[in-house]
Amino acid sequence: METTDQLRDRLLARFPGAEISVVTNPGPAAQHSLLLSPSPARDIAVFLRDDPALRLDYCSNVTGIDWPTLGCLEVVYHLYSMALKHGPVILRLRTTNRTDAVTLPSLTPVWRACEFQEREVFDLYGIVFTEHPDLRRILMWDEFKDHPMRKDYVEPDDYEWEPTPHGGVLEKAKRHYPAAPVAGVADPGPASASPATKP
Amino acid sequence: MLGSGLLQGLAVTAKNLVGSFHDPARLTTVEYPEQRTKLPEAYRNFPFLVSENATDPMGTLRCVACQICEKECPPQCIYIEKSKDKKPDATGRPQLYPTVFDIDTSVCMSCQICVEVCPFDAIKMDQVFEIATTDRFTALLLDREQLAKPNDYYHTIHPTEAAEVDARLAAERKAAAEKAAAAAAKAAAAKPAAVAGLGEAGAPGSSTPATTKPPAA
Amino acid sequence: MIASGLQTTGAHVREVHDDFHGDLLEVSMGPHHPSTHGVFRMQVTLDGETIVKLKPVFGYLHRNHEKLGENTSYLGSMPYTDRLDYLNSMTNNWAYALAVEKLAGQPVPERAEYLRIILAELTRLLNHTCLAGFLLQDSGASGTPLMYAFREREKILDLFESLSGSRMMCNFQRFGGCRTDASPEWLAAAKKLTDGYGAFLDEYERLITGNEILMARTQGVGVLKPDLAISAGITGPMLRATGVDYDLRKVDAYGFYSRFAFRVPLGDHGDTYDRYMIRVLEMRESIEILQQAFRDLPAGPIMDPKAKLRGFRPKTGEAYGRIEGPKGEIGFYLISDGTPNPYRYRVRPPSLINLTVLEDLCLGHTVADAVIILGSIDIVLGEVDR
Amino acid sequence: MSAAWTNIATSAHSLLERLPLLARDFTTDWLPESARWLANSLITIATVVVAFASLFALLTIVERKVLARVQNRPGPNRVGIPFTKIKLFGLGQPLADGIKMLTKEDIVPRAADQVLHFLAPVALLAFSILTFAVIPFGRQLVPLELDAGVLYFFAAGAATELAVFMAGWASHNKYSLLAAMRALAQLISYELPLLLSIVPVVMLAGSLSTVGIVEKQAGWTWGFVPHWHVFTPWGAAGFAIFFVAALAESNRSPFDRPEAESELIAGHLTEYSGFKYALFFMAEYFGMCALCGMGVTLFLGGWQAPLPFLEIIPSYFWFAAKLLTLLFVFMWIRATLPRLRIDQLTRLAWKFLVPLALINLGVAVFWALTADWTGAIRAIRWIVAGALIVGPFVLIGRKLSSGIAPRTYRYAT
Repeated sequence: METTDQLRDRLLARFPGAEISVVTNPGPAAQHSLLLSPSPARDIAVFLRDDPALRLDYCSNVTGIDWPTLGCLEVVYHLYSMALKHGPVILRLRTTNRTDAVTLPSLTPVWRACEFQEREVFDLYGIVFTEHPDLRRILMWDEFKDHPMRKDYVEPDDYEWEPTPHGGVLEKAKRHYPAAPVAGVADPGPASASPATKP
Repeated sequence: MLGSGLLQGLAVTAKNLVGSFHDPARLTTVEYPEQRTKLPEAYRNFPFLVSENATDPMGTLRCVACQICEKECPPQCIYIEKSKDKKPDATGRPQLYPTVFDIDTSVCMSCQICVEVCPFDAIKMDQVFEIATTDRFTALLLDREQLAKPNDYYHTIHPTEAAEVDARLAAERKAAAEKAAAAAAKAAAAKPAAVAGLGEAGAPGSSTPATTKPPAA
Repeated sequence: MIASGLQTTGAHVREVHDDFHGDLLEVSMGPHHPSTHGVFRMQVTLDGETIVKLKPVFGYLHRNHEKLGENTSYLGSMPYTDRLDYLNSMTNNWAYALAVEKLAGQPVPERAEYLRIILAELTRLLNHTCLAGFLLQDSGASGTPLMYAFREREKILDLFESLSGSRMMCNFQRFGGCRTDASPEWLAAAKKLTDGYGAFLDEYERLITGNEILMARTQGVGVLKPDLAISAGITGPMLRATGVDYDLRKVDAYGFYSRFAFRVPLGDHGDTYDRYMIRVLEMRESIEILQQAFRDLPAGPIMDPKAKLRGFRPKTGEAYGRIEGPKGEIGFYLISDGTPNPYRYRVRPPSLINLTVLEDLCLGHTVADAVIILGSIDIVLGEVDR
Repeated sequence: MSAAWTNIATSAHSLLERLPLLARDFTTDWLPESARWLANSLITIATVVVAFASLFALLTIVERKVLARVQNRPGPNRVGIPFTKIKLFGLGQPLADGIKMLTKEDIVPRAADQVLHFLAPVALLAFSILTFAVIPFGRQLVPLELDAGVLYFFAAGAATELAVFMAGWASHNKYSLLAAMRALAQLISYELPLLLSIVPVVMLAGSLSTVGIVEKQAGWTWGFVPHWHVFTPWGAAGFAIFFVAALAESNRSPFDRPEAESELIAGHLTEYSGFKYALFFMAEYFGMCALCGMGVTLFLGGWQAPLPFLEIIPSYFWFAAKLLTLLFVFMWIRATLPRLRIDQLTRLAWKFLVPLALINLGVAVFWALTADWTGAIRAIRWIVAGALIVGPFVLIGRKLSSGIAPRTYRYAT
């Protein structure tokens, strides 16, 4: 199979207007990926699927990633070929920002395998996939508001007493029980029992 | 012919029905409270703290409150408070010790990671599994008195592993003792050096800062 | 052209509601239904007993496994992978370990790789045995095949317990090897089990494979076409039952699978019976692999001496590692930013993705068929919902 | 000496044989003639109900034990005599179950039809008990000697379908409704082969009376082959059809569609709890016992002993033994076979059992017409009759199972 750079050159030749760049992977795995601009992404996907030298007929994995530092949300597609048994070719699509312009073209029409996984990305990251046939929440319930996999997600304050609080839970515990549980943790004797009686 | 597959199936079940009366391989039930299988040596369920001495478990805990296990525990079910002072451990060296060592067994998933990361062989996996209780919070929160079990107990549940650990510890202590002796031989001239050496031996634990845990208010 | 993979959502719903046809019946099968394999719901629309629409609903067991993975260290995620597909913790461990080893460039000693193959194939036996039992249970066999399956599964779980300390939550693989070494006694016991497994399969097949009722129930039911299977990302025995030759043990040859001689059984019809039989045949191949592994198992260390347990910090980068789990391709996609916790920890769950085609398989069949089609897909809700 | 022994044995035997009747007469002897009839009937009814209720209790535990043993488990073995440590292989289980069922809350869904919901189990149980009236449990031991006993039996048995549908409809639950529809389709389909399979018996016995049919099956050929109907070609085929149809009629595996727990939760029983549920359960077992009893009566020689010298054992014992054997086979089948789909199930009835039953009717006619064939020609009679049954069985069976076959698989190269 051709390298990622060769593939990018070939795609650029085929889709002259498209912005395609290679994202290098510095780690030992060296699985480099192609960053596509959203608008021609579906055409490129169809090309990748049908090109006789590539035949990437199998989309294995769809991952949503939140990059607060880059100010975008990202979707990563891992493509393999079942016909030619090679891969992976990794595609990345990025939204413009993390708040309002979070629309990306759905690749479900190209690979049905994306159906549930894109729904999951929609559910957990809030990326809206256009032309997805059935874009609903999948793991969270329909009435749920936020997108829990985002890095800045703040979980609702449904604090439940925990005997051994750490980190964020400890912070929360302090808010709920101004003195008792924290003192309780510091002194195991009577106090470890005292919060239990409270809820 | 239609029905031959059904008859074959009936033959198999008949064989099992008859077999259940004479063939132990075809009646595999162990009737639990009365009958018990022998637990394999590797079986693990909930950690316990190893103490050197059964008579004074709190005084001879191997744990030096380094808090590595607390940090590494995936479900965050360990809570440790480090002591302010130092007490001599089994070898007589002054060490920190845990004033609080709680494990919330309602959260613990017996993954054994605390055991693997412990550099002092102070926490080991127990084999208890009948700990059902009607009190969800306090009864499942084990404190250090409940967690401490003597080394002999460790030997009874994991004999092979315990023997290895003892051998290793003995070797380490011997090496440390030799080092200390060598240092003592050199001593008179440079007394402060020996003290520094001791401090170094206890270092991996005591120097690990409790970064994850905000100080209790 | 573009929409080749798209044939979902309600195209089959009949709009006629005259006196003769009557109304459609909407039934919510699950989340508390005896044969949805956990808390899973199928919103079914029925015309009589024929399914005209089916929407899977999941998430009842959702615990945001991936967020947990981002908030704990690399090692800390290992016990959580046990709880994804709780039948196959050994292969989940391996897939995760493989992904992390790819990410960190961590080599694995030879003995550990062999041990992993032994455990993975035992897991495959375990999973397929369970599936055969569950499938027959779903088709109404009063528990007998299930109990025979569990009798054998228990023996494998005993092996896992005496090696890893826990029956199902093994938490056995480590980055750069395995946690404990297998003793000669353990290997002898495992070999004994493997030797006897063929006889169990023979008995099981006598009980059920030639059974006319089972054949009538499963043949021609839930036919999956190969092109839809490929497009929908179906993997594992379910894919191979449609006749597509794609087994990661051959394609990626991860571990030392290239050193083993085994065959990949393929089905021609893609129906429920093929899905069941492919698994039975795969078990027989697994026995072959196990025999070779016991024969060739080398001596040596089981952990790479340079592997780090504490303070494991892979360099910045990313890796997607996948193996052929018993249910299909189980993959882990990890992004490292050089900290002790992964920046992104993604599981590719074969159970969830294999469910993509559930509606396509069930349309036009009856409720009774939907149950065994679901059974033949082989899902574990711990993995579907994560 | 031996004559004396025979005498004693005979008198002991006849005493044992008549023991149930003697006991009854002894109890009611003091009553005036007019009241005695009523008292006798009441005693009979009470005996039958008590006997089968305890058989039901026994069957629940035995079935669970058999299933368990087939599945390599010991089965329920904890409950014995209360407040002691005696476990009696778990024989106390039915008692514990009964107490549990009685003390459980009886939940009626708010949307359910209250009257029908209550009536369904009662009706089902009543109809099931009615069917016991005409079964001869032993020599002269028949609760009600009707000339058209067989007709009565199947008429009463068919009414249970109504009750099952009632339950499904009244529960106002989708699963129950589906189950009710399934139950109707299934029971009506299997009513036909069930009836057709017994027509030859009625035809050759020349009687609709159950007692008469049993008496026709008395005697032995060559002193050891009983004249039971099942030992004739048409009888064997008829028994097989009867047996399959009886499995379906009593909703037993592999025909337990209406309550297919893996699809319809518990079918028409989904919304029943407590004692109503127990009544359904009881009625199902009663129906099963009644059908098995009828099968024994029609095909297996009723209370007749299998061999002449075994007649020393009383007739009701033989009836019980045969009944229990059939019930055991029911359990064995349940432990082995998966369930058919509803369309396959009705197809099996209409396209397989009904044609075979009709052909069997022809065979029975042939058998009746050739009753006077003797000597070597009798062998021809057997061969022709046998071929007339096996041939269509194979042919129709092949047609029915066309398209399903074990497969061979290829391997990737």
